[in-house]
Amino acid sequence: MTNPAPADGPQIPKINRDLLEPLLSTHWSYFLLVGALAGLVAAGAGAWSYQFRTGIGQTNLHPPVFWGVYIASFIFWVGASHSGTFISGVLRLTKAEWRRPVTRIAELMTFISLIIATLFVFYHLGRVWRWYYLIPYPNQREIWPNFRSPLMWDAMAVFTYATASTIYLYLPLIPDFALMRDRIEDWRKPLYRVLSLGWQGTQHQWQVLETAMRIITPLIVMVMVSVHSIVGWDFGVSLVPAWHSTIFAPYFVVGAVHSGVGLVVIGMYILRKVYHLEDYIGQEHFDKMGKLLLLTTLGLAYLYFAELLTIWYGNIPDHMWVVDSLLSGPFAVPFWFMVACVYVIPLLALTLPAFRRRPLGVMVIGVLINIGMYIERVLLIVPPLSYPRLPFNWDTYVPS
Amino acid sequence: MVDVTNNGTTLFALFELSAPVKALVEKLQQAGIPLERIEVISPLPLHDARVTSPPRIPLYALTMTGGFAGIAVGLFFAAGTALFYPIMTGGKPVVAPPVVGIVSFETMMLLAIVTTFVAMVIRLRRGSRHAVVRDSRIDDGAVAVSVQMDGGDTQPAAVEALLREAGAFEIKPVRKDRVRMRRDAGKDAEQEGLWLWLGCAALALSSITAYSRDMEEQASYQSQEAPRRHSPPGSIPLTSRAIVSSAPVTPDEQLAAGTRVFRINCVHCHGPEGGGDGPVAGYLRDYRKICRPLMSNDSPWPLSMRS
Amino acid sequence: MSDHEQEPREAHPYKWEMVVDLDRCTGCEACVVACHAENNIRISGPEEAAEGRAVNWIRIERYWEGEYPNVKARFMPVLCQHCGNAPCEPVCPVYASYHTPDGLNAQVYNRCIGVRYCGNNCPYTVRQFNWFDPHWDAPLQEQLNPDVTVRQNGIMEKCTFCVQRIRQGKEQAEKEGRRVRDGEVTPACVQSCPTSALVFGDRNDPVSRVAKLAASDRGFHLLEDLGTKPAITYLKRLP
Amino acid sequence: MTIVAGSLALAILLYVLAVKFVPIISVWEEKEGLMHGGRHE
Repeated sequence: MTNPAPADGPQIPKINRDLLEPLLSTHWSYFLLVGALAGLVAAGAGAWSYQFRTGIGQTNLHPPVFWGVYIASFIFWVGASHSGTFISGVLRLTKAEWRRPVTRIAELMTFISLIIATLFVFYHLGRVWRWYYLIPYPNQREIWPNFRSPLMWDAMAVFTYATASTIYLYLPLIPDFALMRDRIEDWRKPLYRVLSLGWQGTQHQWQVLETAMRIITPLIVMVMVSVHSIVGWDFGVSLVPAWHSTIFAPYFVVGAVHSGVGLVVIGMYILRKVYHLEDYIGQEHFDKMGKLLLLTTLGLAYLYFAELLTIWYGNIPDHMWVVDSLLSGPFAVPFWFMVACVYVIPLLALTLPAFRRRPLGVMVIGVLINIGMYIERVLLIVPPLSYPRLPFNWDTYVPS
Repeated sequence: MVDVTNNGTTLFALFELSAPVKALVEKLQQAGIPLERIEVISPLPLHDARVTSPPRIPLYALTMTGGFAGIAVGLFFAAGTALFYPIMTGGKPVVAPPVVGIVSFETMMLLAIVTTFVAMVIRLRRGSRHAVVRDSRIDDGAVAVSVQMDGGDTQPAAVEALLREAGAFEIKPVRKDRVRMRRDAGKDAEQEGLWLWLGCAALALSSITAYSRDMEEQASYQSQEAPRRHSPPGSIPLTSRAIVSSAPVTPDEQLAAGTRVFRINCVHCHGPEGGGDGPVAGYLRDYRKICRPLMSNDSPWPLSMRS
Repeated sequence: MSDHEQEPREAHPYKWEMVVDLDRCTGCEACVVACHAENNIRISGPEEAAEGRAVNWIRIERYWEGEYPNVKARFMPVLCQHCGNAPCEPVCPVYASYHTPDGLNAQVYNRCIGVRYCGNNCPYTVRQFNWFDPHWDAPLQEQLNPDVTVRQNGIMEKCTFCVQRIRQGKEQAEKEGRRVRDGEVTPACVQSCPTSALVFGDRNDPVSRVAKLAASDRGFHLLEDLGTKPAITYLKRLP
Repeated sequence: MTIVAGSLALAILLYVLAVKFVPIISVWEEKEGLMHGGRHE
């Protein structure tokens, strides 16, 4: 650079100290939290094993609603995974300087959300012990997956995305692993030594790393768009009324980014509070994230309106049954609650610059958006399935 | 690659982050030090010190190659394998272009990204064998320049002067054994890495093989079996799916029927001629023992069945 | 020796279809009972039926026609339509749902992994899922049909047009070197229908009853405009 | 529902654990940002 910042001396050690602090010291409440979460996870695992032994019937699903909360959760978590790729990928591409403290938080979310999303696929399967039928490898069963099935595209897309986002999380971590290898002297050291790949910080290594990141960043952004498009096509290509729509792919992508950015805001807020990172994550960042949320809110509202408008105006009975059930039928309460959470409140609040500069406020909006988006995913799945084209066995469903 | 163990001196100098590293490197080059013996180590990428880098890295080309390989895999999956077993489903063509596009896109991205990553890891590891001392002060905001010299008399002094002139706040020679130790540490890391990966693989394997359940193992299936009475030995079922004809059959017809059954059930191992050379035979453990009676001339097997 | 199974698939001579004469159907549900008996359909019990999980491969839908005092009940048996362009088939990731050369939508139980997309995508909602392991109350397990697989927990099932009977008929005919005669193969529902509202046969045989009836001007297909090309033709005289 | 809640808990748990293994703000990128004009508040 032509004009190096003067006298950075004391600042860089401070960065090292502050950012490694969470790894080195642990408050007792941390173990409490881990214990509580582990307990919940164990309960979930127990529930799954019960479902495994007895059958999918435990989910309260029944015809005509064959998909329920599991698929909704899958979409939600895949959507949540768009947080990292969108924020860190797109912002890296555009060389936005303010991205720096946010990228890692977001990338970790991507990685973890994808693990959870994959789990939901397995919860959902009727014969989950036969899941390997989906892997294309030559076998004595002479079964080959059907690549014409959207679910197969889905499986491939999620696999690609999971691999790519793991790599994408890992790449910028390598120099940090090297730092931790040199700074942290406990049982984690060998782990860091392996993971840092012998990183020294030579200019050659920096160049290789930066080249790789420059290549992978645009690729993973494309994968991100394709993944949620494919999840959208899972529904769009079907014959189910109100699913059969061309708008689903872009709608899913924008919705995913919407809830993903919301999640990152939550993460930013909590981590900032707990680990006192106010020096790094400032009001400015919440302001910028608030603007992003405003953008996705508007985009999503536009797409949702376009979707509902075309159905409403077209007035095809099969589709109208679904829309009526949302607007004024049995699904009206969650629908309007969702509209408030996802569109109205964020729109009203985030347009105020003063509000965007309040981290707590933006965080609350993030929580609302995520609750709303989860409801939206459920509403996307259940009402259309509840009203099949033959009106004989209309029936709704309540998750157990 | 530089042999770091030759008899020479390595000078290691620390600078402020704002030091004019690029100018220094150029001066060192003018002083006769080849570029590959100068190493600049920094806690963040120094975009202006790129003079020290080796020729351009073929990562882009590798990414493209990976991408094209991915397209090929996608085409093979979505179009090629569909043609092997052309099963029609729901009026969709056997090779559906949009589907091929979607599948190929995903495999293309997958292979492109993974290839880039693997290539990068290989380059990184190769780069790290340049083997230089790492100083913890680098992470706290310093740039290190290490210069290897091959034993000329005046060189170290001249280089040291250049380093000082550029503003080094510390210059120290590095002993050879120190350098080599680094390399061994790299080896250790490799071994640890191997164990780590083996452990992960074992975990993954155990998770795959954890459960198996089949219809045949269920009580519901046995309840279907229970009420079936065994027929007396030698009897012929009247209304089952077995092929029974009330009309008298000629030996030729019997032979033809037998051939058909043989072709459906036996050929895989015994081969079309009963020679024990069916496609599956090679996988059997003692296939010669199994097939021997069929190969001998005095076997009861009708060799005339060949047709 | 000319092996039948080595002939090209296009040359296969059968196309199984059914005709349902709504003007004859009395809604007696004999077909439903017969189907349960023939195909080892599990007994759901009242609790599960109340949850909407009653399994019927064929169901009688009841509609009301006319305004209150002059009201008439109309019955419509709905079973798998064995569509020519079946929406359930391409969405299956493991080829459990596929099209046989005879024009049947086959469901290969032991391939199915239970993603249930086919169930969603079927506009007729005739696909049934095994939410739990099947069971039969005490004497009923004695009457299970040995020719039909018992479907386990976690897989999809649906009307097969009694494929076991079709295969038996085809093998018998093949053995005697002829085509299957019209009326020789009947699914359980057709066999048990007291008013002969259901007719089954080979549509490719121009003189079969089913081919003649399907050409009737009373004929229509269920949700015809979806382009699924159902193999079941409904007959109803329009008022 | 328990499965869904358990999965949410698993997500949070993984995140909480990850915080102990990985710096949640990219250290070197933060340093790089410092060099690029020190826009820090």
